[in-house]
Amino acid sequence: MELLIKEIIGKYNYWLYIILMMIGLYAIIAKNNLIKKLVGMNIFQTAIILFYISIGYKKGGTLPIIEIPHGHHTISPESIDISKYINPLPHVLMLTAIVVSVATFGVALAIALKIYKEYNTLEEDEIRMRLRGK
Amino acid sequence: MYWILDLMILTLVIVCAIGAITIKDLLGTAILFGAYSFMMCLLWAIMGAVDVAFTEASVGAGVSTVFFVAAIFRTTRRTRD
Amino acid sequence: MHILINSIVIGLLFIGLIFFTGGTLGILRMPDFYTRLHPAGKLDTMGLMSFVFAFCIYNLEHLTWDSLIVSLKMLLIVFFVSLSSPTATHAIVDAGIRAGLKPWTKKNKEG
Amino acid sequence: MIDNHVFPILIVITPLVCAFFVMGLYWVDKRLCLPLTILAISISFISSIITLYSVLTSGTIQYKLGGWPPPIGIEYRIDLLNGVILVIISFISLFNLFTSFNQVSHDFPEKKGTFYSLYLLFTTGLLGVVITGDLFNLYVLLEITSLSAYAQIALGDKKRAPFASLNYIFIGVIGASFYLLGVGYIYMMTGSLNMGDVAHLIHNLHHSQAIFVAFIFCIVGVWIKMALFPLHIWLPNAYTYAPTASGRIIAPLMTKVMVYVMIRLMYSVFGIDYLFNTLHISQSIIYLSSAAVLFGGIMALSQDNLKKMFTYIIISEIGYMVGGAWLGNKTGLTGAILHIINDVFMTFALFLSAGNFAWRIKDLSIHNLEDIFQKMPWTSTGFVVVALSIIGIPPTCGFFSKWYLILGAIEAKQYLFIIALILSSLLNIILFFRVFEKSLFSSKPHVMESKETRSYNLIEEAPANMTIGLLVIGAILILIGLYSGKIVSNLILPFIPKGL
Amino acid sequence: MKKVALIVVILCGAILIHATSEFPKWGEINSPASLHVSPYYIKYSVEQTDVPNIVTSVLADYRGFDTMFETTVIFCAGLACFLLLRIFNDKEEETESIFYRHIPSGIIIEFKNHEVDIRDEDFELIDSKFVPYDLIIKTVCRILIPFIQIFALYVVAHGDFSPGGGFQGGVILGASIILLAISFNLKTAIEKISEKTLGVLSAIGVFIYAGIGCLCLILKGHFLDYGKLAKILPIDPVKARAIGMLGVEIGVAITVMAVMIIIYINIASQGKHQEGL
Amino acid sequence: MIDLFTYIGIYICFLMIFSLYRGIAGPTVLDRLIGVNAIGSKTVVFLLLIGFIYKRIDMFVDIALAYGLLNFIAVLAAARYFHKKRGLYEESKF
Amino acid sequence: MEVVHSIRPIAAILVSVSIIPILISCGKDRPNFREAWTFVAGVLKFLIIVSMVPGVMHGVLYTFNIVHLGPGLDIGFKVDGLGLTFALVASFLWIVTSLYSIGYMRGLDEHSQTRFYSFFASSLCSTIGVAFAANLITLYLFYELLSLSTYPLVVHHQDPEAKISGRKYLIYILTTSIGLVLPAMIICYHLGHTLDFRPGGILMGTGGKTILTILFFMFLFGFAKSAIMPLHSWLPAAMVAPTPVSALLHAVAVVKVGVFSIIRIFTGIYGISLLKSLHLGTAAAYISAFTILVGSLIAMSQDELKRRLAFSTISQLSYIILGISLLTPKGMIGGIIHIVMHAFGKITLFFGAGAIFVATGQKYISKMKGLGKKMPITFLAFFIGSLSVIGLPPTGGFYSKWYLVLGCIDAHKISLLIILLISSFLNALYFLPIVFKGFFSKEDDDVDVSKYKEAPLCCIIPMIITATISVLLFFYQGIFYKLISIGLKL
Amino acid sequence: MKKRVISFILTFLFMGILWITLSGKFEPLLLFLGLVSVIIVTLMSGNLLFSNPSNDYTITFFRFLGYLPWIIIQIIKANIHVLKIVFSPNMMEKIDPHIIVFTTRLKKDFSIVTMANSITLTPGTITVTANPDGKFRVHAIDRPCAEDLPGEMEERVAKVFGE
Repeated sequence: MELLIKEIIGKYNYWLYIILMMIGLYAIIAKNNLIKKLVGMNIFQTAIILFYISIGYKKGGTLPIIEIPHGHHTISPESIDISKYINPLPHVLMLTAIVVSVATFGVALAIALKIYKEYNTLEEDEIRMRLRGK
Repeated sequence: MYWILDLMILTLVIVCAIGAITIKDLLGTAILFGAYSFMMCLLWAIMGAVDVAFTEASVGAGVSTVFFVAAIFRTTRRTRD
Repeated sequence: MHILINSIVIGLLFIGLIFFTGGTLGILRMPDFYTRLHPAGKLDTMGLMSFVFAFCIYNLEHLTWDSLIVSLKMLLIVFFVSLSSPTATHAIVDAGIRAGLKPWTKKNKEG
Repeated sequence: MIDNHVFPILIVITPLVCAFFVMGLYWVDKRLCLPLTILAISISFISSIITLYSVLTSGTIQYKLGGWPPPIGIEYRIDLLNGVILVIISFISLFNLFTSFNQVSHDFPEKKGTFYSLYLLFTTGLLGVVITGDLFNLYVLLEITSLSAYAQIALGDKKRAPFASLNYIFIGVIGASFYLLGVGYIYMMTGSLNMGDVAHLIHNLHHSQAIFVAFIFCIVGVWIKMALFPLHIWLPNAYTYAPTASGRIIAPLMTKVMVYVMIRLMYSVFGIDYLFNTLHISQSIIYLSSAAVLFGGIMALSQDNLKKMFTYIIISEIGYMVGGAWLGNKTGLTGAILHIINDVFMTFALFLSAGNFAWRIKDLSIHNLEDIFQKMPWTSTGFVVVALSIIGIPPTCGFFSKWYLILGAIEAKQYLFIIALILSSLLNIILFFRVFEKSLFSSKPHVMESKETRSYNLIEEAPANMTIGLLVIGAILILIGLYSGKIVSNLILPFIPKGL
Repeated sequence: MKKVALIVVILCGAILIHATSEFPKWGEINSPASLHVSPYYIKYSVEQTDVPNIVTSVLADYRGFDTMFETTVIFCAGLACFLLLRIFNDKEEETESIFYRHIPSGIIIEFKNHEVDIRDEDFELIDSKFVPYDLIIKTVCRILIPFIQIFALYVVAHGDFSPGGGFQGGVILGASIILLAISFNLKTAIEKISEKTLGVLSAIGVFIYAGIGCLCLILKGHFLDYGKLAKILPIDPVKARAIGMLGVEIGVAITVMAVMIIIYINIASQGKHQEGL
Repeated sequence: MIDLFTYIGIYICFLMIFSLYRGIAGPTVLDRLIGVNAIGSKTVVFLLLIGFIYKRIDMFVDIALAYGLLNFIAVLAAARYFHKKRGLYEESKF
Repeated sequence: MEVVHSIRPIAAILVSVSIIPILISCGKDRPNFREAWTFVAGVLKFLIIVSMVPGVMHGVLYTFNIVHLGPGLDIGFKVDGLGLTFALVASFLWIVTSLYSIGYMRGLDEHSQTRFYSFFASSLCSTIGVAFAANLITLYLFYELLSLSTYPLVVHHQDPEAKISGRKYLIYILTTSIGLVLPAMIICYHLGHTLDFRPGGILMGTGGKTILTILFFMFLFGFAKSAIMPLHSWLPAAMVAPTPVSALLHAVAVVKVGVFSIIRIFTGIYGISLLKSLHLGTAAAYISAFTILVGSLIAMSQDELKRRLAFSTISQLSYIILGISLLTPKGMIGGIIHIVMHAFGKITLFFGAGAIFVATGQKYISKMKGLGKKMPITFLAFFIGSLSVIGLPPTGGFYSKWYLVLGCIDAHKISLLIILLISSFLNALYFLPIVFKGFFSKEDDDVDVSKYKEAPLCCIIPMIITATISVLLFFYQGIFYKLISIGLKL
Repeated sequence: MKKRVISFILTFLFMGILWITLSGKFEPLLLFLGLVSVIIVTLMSGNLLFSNPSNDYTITFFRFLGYLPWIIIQIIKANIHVLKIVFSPNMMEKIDPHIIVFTTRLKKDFSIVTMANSITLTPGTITVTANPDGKFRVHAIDRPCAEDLPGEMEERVAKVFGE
């Protein structure tokens, strides 16, 4: 029982991010409205970001910003306790990923605007019907 | 102890996500999506990723939602799902 | 000194909590959009203010230049929020009026 | 004198920096945009040739970005495979500029500069994806490529292109995210992002489920981006309705680069031992690629629009390459790599010819191509050469890659794949001769001058730069075919990892 | 479609959840990810780059190349939005009426003709879907915008010591202009920063980044090897790295700001730059 | 004290859930906006709380400040939507 | 054996391609110039090929390698006796046919003549390429090129019938070559690690019995140009092409290329001993015997002259295959020399048919009664051609048939001998009546024969030449005999 | 022109102070960056913060500080009022939302905005619209809240901004 709870506490984060990701994926595939799909896309991306951040987390760790003791200008590498600081690499990667997702979001919105201009609707099936009718 | 915070925010995030994709009004989606961004930001702050949280705060709260609303303003609020 | 500061902080925190609770409850209980704005717009602001004041005081426990700066920044938060929150509330209520939402009144309900 | 080690970085940096200049120049003098673009890609092309030469003479080149040693910083690792592909990408990109500048000024009279900027970014992205030795860097560059591709595609046909592009975005993002997720799993289990480093670390983790999942997601992500058969739905529309100038470069390069990424992941990250001894999925993947080959061919047969037909051919060709890479023997991989090289040129030429036709005929339905050989003889000649190459008739290059693929399949005893390859060749025959019949031999040998046909009779050869471009590529197709022995023995075989 | 989606989702979810059994526990200190490369960053960030914020040092130096392309992605998005949406001659567009307000008298004049372009001090262009002069929002935003901007610049400059940096600062800076566009109108924002400026800025920002990289190249270093900047700056290589990062962050901020505004303007006005949200 | 902050955090989480109820169930979009706005102000506090829990408040205060400033923009934009879409004939006086 | 690297093989191949740009540039406007160039190229080609005869006779092997594709994979040429025989015939007949087609095309005022001549030239190039190919891959290359360059000739008329025939032609030829030959070739490479034609074959002792047998049949049916039943029906369909095409390509170049490829497979890839040990020769012999009989029988029932000739071709081609399948020296020589004899005989027949069509517009045998009186030269030539194809002296056909019979006897295949004799009889049955009708039947009432006269001179002269050669070959076939013997290393 | 210069200088000073508050570091590099930033902001939005710098800002500022305690007390009082309403079980009886309209004599932008935001912050009332000519529409949650409007608040605001 103890073990099970430990396992759950240790892993729930990953499970929930999977659930989140699947919500996003479902929205991308199943939703009919293009903007809704876009939202699903964003959720999907953030879920992955969440996963990365979870990788980097260390229990009891502090922010990946080195605390320089008062009165010092610098700190020698030997005196830094590695396990104290959270792994910074996933953060860096995810900054990039967020930026990418924002950029994609912007472009997608622009394209959605163009679509609306052409078809006067954002529903996928209506657009398809219009295309087929032509 | 600490994980309870994390868990609760995670739950909120999931609720927000489900809400955002089920509401039958795109403006509502946009607004809830903003809330989703807040939650994500909090989650990352909890996990110590301050830079990521900062980015999400500025992007999610400041820009993304505005783009979203602007796009809806220029298109339509109507949605069937 | 320590205990005094801590008790002030804790007191402020609880006041903030009460305000927050009130705000949330108000949002849930109020009958229509305009009335909901009242608790949402200001009880929340008030709660935030008392929280931030509490944090300010707590932070100043070890008085250094850095912590002073941090406290000042927190006060800046208060300043900005007290500036932006009523404006946001106003914007929302304005939007409601323009969207054509009829305010709920007792008369409406009775008649 | 420029240090020899500058060239690897110049390949990527020159188009990137010039993209900004082009964007800036847009507001100053619009006429300078094109020359600058050409200059940028030329420098990139020359640098990539020099790099390839030094790879040939002195072996794999490593370039440490920021001066940090590999697992800490990002590195460029250029071996023969990406050296060759770099040369090809920059060449095609440069070449396309010459063949399409009038198309661009026709399509985007006011936004020419920005378009070229986007074009340069696309090229940068592709080159970067190929040259990089870092898993995450690859993702970022992939996104640059995709983003500029989305935008370029959305600029195409007014009615359909935006919708196709948006669908592409959705699916492309899923693909990229899957890849990112896979990289995340790899990072979680190994702690590194450098390909070489990961390849080392992964040795002890062969039986890990997480690595397996990482592998699956990386590969599926790449498959989505390259449009392998069940994941291809975005491709036909997106490539069909793209504007001519960008469709020409997106269609041949994007998918091929993704195939390269797959090969890189398979052989440089996960390793042969893991792929073929630990995992037992190569059989099913070969079935999948056989299905892709056949599906592409059959769908192409049912298309009326010439460009759409070509897009399905691309889908079919992807099946070739994936299958070849998964055959798990030297010959198969050789075939796959050779086919990447060939297919870049073949698809490029296909879309070039489609562009040339489209320059004169708005609707590229096959029945509109009646007697086009008379009207546009050179374009049609080029088209015939490409078609033969795709069918796989010697001495065009298509034959030789098919040769290695079938040989590899025989060695691996994958008879289904052989059958699929041969059937697809047969389908291609039907496919192209259906067009030839229309274009070469109209049913009315002497078209009468009438009101309906007058505009048709006015059709003439496409502008010289387009036509010559197509013919040059046609000649290259044959040359590559004739020199495929040299290419294989000098450029491909040295890359093939030992133990395969 | 829904069924397909459900199947796909369940399949993917099952695979992913299956793999979690092998994961190191959440927050595990000795997970492989925390043991291989990242310790190096934590240990040597301050010594090698003089930047306490490891995220910044990794972002802009150790993996600065990624970040350059990240900025390029943003640039690309701006470019794409401009290219997709911007309409220069809207002759075929429906003729919407334009409203001008005579400020002293408050009288509103409606013009059906598109060609009218009054540039008089006393007249003010009003969006066709006219929004009344909202005093409160306008005034508050007038106070807030300079504060937001200085805060944004602060965030850019202090990326080395605290969270934040070029990207965040740039976004906030862009948001301040967007706020201007929302609270006043789009024209005001465009007057403040014209489209041309934005285009050039978005290119200049990334160019600063790449240019610093190329400068290192010219100084016989590797690309983005900021340490080589010490040759031209009167400081030691470690400090030079910090300076290089700062320069890079400024470049990022400029691009991000410009692009955010470009995207907003184009989306909100559908590329016409007439009226916005 | 840190424990207290954690408990307060959990409590605020609950409050957020309730606010979110308004956000999701709210009959009109503006109700949702109110709910989300309420979450926003709680988020600022929450960020500061996390800062204290991490004992690195100097790092978190910037985020909270940025958050407070930018949340306003989003709300304003959403409100602006209604200003614009139904703005032309509602108000007679200028 | 002396191996000489020489540019002559490639020159012989390229000479006809190199005039294509000239042809196109001459275009419609200068037909005389265009046709003169065709003629010049033909003569040049023939001369180049002839120049190699003495060398080959003295055991020289002319080779030329273009590119190296991989281990055991080259594109290269080799001129041996067999190839030279075939090339001699094809190139000589090209000259003759060029002459003929000038008359034919002008006589009928056909459209797109430039295209016609261009593709004609490229077909010849491919044919010679096949003849000189040093290995299977080169052979395959030119085989495919031939298919493609004859396609425009087949659909030359551009009417629905031509298009359908064209499709049929392509489907048969390309499907079999890509579907059967290509994999077979790759398997062959997989087994033998080379594709060079070597005396004695390359497959000895490599694969199992089953795989080799399957491979053999893949090759046999894969080269569908040889029109072995059941893959024959493209040939009658392809007869919609203009007669020069039918004549040269479908009596000489295309079909003989198919047969020649099979000969190469027999001699260069498998080797006689391997075939003998696997008993594949017998199987092939019976398949071809079946084709001979059925082809002849069908030919009898055809009323359209060109179709009858086509079915006759089908059956005659199988003679060749039968001959080499016998795997005895005499049989093989008989088979291969039949390429020559049949070529001259059949081309004469086609020229005759074409001449009749040009002069009268008549395609059907039943309508040809009495034409012989108006066109005596044509019908005389036709008669000589018939004799040659039937195998009666004094024509070359007799010689090849004679060797085939001897081969059958050597191989102790009496049943095949009987089939040969029966089929000769059938040949006589379906050819002689045409001549008979032409000369001796009374013309039908509804056909006014009197207005017809001989075809133009350009049509007549080639016919006379080929008919004469058919006769001459009866007396002077020694050179071919020697070439073939050298080629087969007998 | 003079107005602009004054407004620029004022903005510059304000921003400088703000930068020091935010940064809190006195390293030369950061101070230099601060100077640059402040100049940029001043150039970019110098005309926003003080658009009409005719008044004596210092005095207004101090008067505003004097206004603050009063308004804070008001806010707290009123907040408690709303809190009571929200927590009371029979809330629906207690509230009586309605809209009131009144005109003030305030004319300046800043004073009107201060007034409007004060109204909004003091619970029970939300400014719906505030026009430049001083006309207010206020939504009030119950009767007692709205009764004393504009009342004392107007006086005080007017005093602060010298009207």
